Amino acid sequence: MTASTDRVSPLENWTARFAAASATPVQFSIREVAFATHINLRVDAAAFGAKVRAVLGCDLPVVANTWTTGGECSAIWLGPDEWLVVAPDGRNESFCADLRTALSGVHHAVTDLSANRTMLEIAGSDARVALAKGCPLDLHGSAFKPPQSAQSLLAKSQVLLQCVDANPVIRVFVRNSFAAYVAEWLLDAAAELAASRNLDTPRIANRLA
Amino acid sequence: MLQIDCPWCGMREEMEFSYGGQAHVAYPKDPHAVSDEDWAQYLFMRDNPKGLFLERWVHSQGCRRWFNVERHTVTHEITAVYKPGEPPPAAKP
Amino acid sequence: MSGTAANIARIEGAGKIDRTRPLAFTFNGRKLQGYAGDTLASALLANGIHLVARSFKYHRPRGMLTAGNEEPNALVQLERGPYTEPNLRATEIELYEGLDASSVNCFPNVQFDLRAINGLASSILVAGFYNKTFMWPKGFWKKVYEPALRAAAGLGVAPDSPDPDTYDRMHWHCDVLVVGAGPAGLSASLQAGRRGVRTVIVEEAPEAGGSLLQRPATIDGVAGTEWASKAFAELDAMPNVLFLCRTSVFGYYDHNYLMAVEHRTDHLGPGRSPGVARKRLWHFRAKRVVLATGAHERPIVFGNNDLPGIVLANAACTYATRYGVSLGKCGVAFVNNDHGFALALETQAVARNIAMIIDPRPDPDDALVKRAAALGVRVLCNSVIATAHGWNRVSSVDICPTRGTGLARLECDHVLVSGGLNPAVHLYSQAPGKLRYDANLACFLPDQCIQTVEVAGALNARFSLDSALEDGALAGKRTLHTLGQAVDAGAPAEAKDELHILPVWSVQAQLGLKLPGKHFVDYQNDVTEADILLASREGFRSVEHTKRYTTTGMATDQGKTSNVIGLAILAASLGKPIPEVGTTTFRPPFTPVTFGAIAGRDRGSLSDPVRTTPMHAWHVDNGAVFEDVGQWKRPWYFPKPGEDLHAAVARETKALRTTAGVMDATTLGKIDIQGADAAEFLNRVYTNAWTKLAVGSCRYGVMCRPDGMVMDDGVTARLADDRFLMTTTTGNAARVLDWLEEWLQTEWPELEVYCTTVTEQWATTAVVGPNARKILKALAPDMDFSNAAFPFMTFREGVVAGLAARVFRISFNGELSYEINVPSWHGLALWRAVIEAGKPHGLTPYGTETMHVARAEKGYIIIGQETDGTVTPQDVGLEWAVSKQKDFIGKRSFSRSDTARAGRKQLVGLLPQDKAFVAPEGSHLVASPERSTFDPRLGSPSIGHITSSYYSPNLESAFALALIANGRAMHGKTVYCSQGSGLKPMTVTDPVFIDKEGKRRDGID
Amino acid sequence: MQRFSFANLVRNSLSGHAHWKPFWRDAAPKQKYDAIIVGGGGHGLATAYYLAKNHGITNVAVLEKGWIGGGNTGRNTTIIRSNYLWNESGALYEHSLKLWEGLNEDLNINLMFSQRGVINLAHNQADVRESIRRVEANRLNGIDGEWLTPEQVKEFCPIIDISRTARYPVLGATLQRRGGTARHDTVAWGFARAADNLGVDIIQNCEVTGILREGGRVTGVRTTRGTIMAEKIGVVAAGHTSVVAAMADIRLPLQSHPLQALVSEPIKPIHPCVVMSNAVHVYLSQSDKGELVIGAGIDTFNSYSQRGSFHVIEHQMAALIELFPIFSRVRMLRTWGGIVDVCPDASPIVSKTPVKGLFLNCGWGTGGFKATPGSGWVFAHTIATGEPHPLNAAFALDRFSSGALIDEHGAAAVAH
Repeated sequence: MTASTDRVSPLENWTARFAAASATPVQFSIREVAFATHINLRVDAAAFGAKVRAVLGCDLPVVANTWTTGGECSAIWLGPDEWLVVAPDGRNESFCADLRTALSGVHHAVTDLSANRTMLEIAGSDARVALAKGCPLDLHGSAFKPPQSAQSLLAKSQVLLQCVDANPVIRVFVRNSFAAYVAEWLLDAAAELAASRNLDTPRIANRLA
Repeated sequence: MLQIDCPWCGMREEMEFSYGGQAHVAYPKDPHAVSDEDWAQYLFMRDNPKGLFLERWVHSQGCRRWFNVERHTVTHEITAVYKPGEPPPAAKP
Repeated sequence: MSGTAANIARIEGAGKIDRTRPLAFTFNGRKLQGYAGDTLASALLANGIHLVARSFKYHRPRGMLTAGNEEPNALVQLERGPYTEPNLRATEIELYEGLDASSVNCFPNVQFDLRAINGLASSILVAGFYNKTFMWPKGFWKKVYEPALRAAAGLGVAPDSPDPDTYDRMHWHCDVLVVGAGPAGLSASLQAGRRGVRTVIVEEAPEAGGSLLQRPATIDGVAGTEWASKAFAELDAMPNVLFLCRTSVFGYYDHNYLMAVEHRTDHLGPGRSPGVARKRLWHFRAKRVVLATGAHERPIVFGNNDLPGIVLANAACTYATRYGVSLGKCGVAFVNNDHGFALALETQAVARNIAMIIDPRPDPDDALVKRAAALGVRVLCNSVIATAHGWNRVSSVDICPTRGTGLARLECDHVLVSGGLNPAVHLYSQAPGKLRYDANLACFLPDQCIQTVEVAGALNARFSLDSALEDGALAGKRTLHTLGQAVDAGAPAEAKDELHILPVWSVQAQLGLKLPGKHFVDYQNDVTEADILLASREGFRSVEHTKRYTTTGMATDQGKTSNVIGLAILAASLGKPIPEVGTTTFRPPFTPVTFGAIAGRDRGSLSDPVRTTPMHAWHVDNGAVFEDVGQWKRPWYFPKPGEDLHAAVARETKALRTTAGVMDATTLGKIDIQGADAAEFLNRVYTNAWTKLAVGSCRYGVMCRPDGMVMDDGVTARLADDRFLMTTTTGNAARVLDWLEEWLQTEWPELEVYCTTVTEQWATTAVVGPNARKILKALAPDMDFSNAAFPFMTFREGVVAGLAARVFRISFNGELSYEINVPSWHGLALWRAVIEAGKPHGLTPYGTETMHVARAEKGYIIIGQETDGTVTPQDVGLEWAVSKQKDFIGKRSFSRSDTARAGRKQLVGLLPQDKAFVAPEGSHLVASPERSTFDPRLGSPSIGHITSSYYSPNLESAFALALIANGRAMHGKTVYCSQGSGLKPMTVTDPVFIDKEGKRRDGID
Repeated sequence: MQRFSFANLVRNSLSGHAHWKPFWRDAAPKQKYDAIIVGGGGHGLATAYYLAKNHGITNVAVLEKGWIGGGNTGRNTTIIRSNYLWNESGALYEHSLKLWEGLNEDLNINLMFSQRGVINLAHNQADVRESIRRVEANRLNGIDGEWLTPEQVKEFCPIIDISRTARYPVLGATLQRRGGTARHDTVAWGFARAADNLGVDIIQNCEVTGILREGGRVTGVRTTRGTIMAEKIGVVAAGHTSVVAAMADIRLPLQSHPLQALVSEPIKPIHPCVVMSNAVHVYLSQSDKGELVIGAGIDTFNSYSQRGSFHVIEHQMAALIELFPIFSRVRMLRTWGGIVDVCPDASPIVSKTPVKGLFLNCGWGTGGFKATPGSGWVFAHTIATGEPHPLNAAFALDRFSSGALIDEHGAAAVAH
């Protein structure tokens, strides 16, 4: 007996709603980026960052709440000895194995979390305002821009935000079981902003840009 | 809502943190060597000052690190933030 | 009736309303007309309507006292049906087409209110009267008195259906937050905005300007209103500035966190802005705050000072200059300060209806007296208004000299009053800032604050325009300076403005006479001067006591016009200066905020996340009934058509023991624990030993809190020498991870251990029952499932249904059981494959209820059900899992006298003598029928309670688990379930009901 | 004591109420008392009253740092019930509830004690189990209690949303019909008036700054109004108890937290009872004035400031609107905060201390108001006799060493 090897992402059924909400992408767009490789890495970067770099082709950022990119990977700071390595789909097993080998004998933890979370990418002039409706971070363009990232709350869900473009393009990492809640929440926020376009949305979005 | 300066992540809103009560409550070196009364001191008895208080917080929605805070329990002013293992700020006059 | 003709009180050419845009509205069923730019209050007054409300206790006729947020009287019920909203102030409602309002708290109508009969009993209904009566006969309180009191309670009515509107929330960070866009606030904002710092300006009114909108002024050679609109335009164009109008800052919290509510669509009318959130709650985190909240004028207490037509001078001026409304043909003003005097003259300049200014001072400002003469207003110094007369509106006042005697009656149809100014210190006080009393100005002013806040304008006692503008600019500069901007902070504040006030709080007290009429301090709550004096007489001499005894300041206006007067009257009665009596503390909200706005978007499906597993869609499609476990939705049972819970669970349980069952176990917490010291770490957090566990094997573990009570349990597998996978209960997943991190980071930083949550990385499908091996074999032909190759409490990695999987042979039900873990994106596919593979083998999906039954048959505990934070591992029969050798968290607590005592409540099994009797979980047990009810001497007869209780088709009997005192010594004895009306005998047994030898878990090879 | 009655009210109205006497004398401290009560809240005043009434000890001073009833007595949601889980708690709170039922007559003042019924909602299976466990425990402790189905909940309180699709569906509730509310301030004033009438000195604006000891026993207190001697001192200072106890070098298992509550604007009566929901942290009643009285949660951190954080209120409101959708357009009028002293087991301490003559009554956490008369009753006994009353014997300080805690947190709502 074999199962379908097609993977199902947490927001598989949301594509149409995302497309509808992204009708005017200059204002707002939203999509799920599913199945990327996510590896949680715990290690002393000051001592062993070079070993990691040798595997990933990417430095581990040592500045809190930032991310770096290199080779196929991005590495997002999660804590003083913790990073999320994001790479293209399918690289999880090899990177995990290579990291473990490279770090053998060193206190470390490599954990494949590729199926633990999904990622929503939102963009457009309303994106920051939409997040500001439920996220207590300072999301102003001068305060949250590449290469910044932050772990925080979005409404009642823990999230990891990564600002990948100042324009902005912001990635929202969310655990599978919270994904539908966060998606619903973001669509609701964006719809309100769209409905308020003649009232105040552009003015407020402009003040957060 | 307090604003707390996580020693790793910087200024964040209180809603990202969880409270951990009094700081520097040491686990007895040998719990089985202390009396029931002293064990109760470790388990339950806590300072509860009206004024400066050394307390623990964890940045539970952020970097998940524990740290210590010196905070005034009337004004809520935070006068120091420091990492575990670091000494508390000298007693203020 | 034409609108214009109906606006009998409009002053030709005056006001800033838009006369080209008439608006129809309804008040108490009457169709009326106003104009764009009106408030409901100004439109009513324009139509000659002064009587708009009734007071709370005596139902006295009331009209507008003010023109702003401090209004105590003019409360209305706005709109009808789901859009209705109680207790709104007519002075704050912007008029819109079709507005429909009515008076609250009157019957049958506001002109003739039957409850005004309360006024006749007013000599009895004094402050605190209800504490002194309604006690006899005793039974009457519940049946007669309280229902009668409640029948009279309340003002407006709540809607009777859910709110059709939506609400929004916004978090906003800024360098400078300026509250109030009057002259001082604008002036401060221009400083900040032009410097490029991130600035927010919040203004309650629909437009900027504050007092400039209602008082004639010239700034920089242009009219005040023009200056304000230019300032607004300049600020609003700056990308670093957010200018919010129709927004009230209502709370000033720690670390410069301020809350504001923006009224976004109220002025458009209900239902006219689909999709737009009606209100938005702003959460501001500001580096610096400038408060320029202005000042409220306050009344003077004299006889019948609550009659409609008696208004504050500032309000009269506002109605005339801003709305072009005249309050009558013949007005008198009663003022005790230059500010009020000037307002009366400004009103006269527009409305031409002020006959006389009555002033208790001997020497009002010369220039003002001359202006009065020029405007044709008589000035009567050394005089006061003693009493007003009238029915539903003031018709005359008695005037008397401040010294000597003699009353003169003066006909009039409205009265302007100014008793001085109360700077709006509310937000400052909330910060919390200390206040000080300024005897010269007769008001409380900001003094010291622990937060970084500046005050400016009238709040800072800069009452005149020039001085407010200067003060605002200085506050702006000081703020910029503290932000590190290269700005000269300016000279320290100079002397404050003068009001030349002669404090007159109460005319009666001032004259030392008893005057006729009622003398109101708090209008809405009908608190009179006599009430405050009574409170003082009865010993309520702290200001807080007086407030609580009389209810002064506790109405919906929150005492904006009454607090200081009440305080002054109390102080006078005690013969103390005002500062010695103190002031009450102001608390949020500054202005009432709807619950809906506070709840914001946390409504319906967004009120709390609903967490689901990758297999959820299948469960829904297959008719699962769900239960809430924390935020998770878990299948509770899978009923077939016609089945209830009982029938479905009987079927599912039977299948699990005779063929096979399948359950979604994804929600269990999973923590990946890595590092050289991982085994040592587990030794410390679990009660049993972990060092010798072989790689590839699993072990059940219990963890305790330091006080020795069970906290969580689960199976942990050793993935490698230095790597474990811990499982936790669903509800405790986050808590256990936090717990591990806490000990690692704060107590044992020397341990080389890292913990990572992998709960949602894996989807878990449990295949359970005698046929489980057959199903697994079908799914994973390459794996060896024999007992020898894959024994109980081990795990194997392999390919299951073509998917890479990790299979655990563990059991929470006593049957042969495999838990298949695959990456969650394969969870649904695997689940479907398992269902397919199980079809020939009677595989039955089951939910949490069947899981509960099956584990209870085996005496396995559930954390939170058999345990409640007061239970040790020994209490629930887990001493086998408690190490005698090593130390672990909680071990020390076991030797305390109560924890070590014999006879604690212990886990037992129970079999009812009536096999059909399923005792409700939570039922209590008693030892004998003779001692089954409460005895005052002996106390409760309970010896324990039932923690779990089910019907078991396998036992063909109901059964239960219970915690009872000294339970392990009671096996074989009969106890009685005390349930509802009867006592049901039950036999105490071992808690393991099925397969005590544990043979079933190996299945048939 | 001037009697309060309708007849007397009418009689006094004829003289414009000119002849009412103060509820209590504004006493100046004497040099020495038989007993000193530190803390002029409801519990302290009740203690003084029962010391005088039950034990004949009338040479008593109540020392209050501010104004009486100004702490948690005047800052709670006025809920009264006795449906606690454990026998020890049930007995103590039920004793208190019985006292409430006769307190108007006893104190000759109308406390507006309104037995409108208290329902505690159950939102999931674990809640249901715990609710039944509690109701049955209550019944066997002689305390009234009922289990209501969702439909019965709706009948008892028609404005609750009981639809199964609600985020927090109502699966049933416990009901204690004898529970209800009372007018909080009047409770302090009523006890003060009655205690004063028996000779107790109520001394306001008198802050205790030190506890005098000699040879392991108390001899008096230092205050902002001078030194006052007494060989028995009862500390009933709620959130400030740790601070006072520290003056006698006693460390307590207490943490002080801000607890908030709020009222709405008055609306016409619509809500007939008291509704509590532990799972979503909401409790709601409607006062005789028409205000909805709503309890919010505590801030997690230690604080002595009588103000809380707004996100706590936001959380409450969201839950409240889910349960009572029709209140969305009603407006929050006033919020306030108290300082609650929370014990690790959520039960109070009414106890002797290692210092002879020094007694403690604290740790009532978020639930002290309902206990006011019962707490005063047993504490007066403890002070008068030097030994606990049977009802408070289990609430001694030594339970933290023995492990015999009385855990009233309710079972942790977790499951597999």
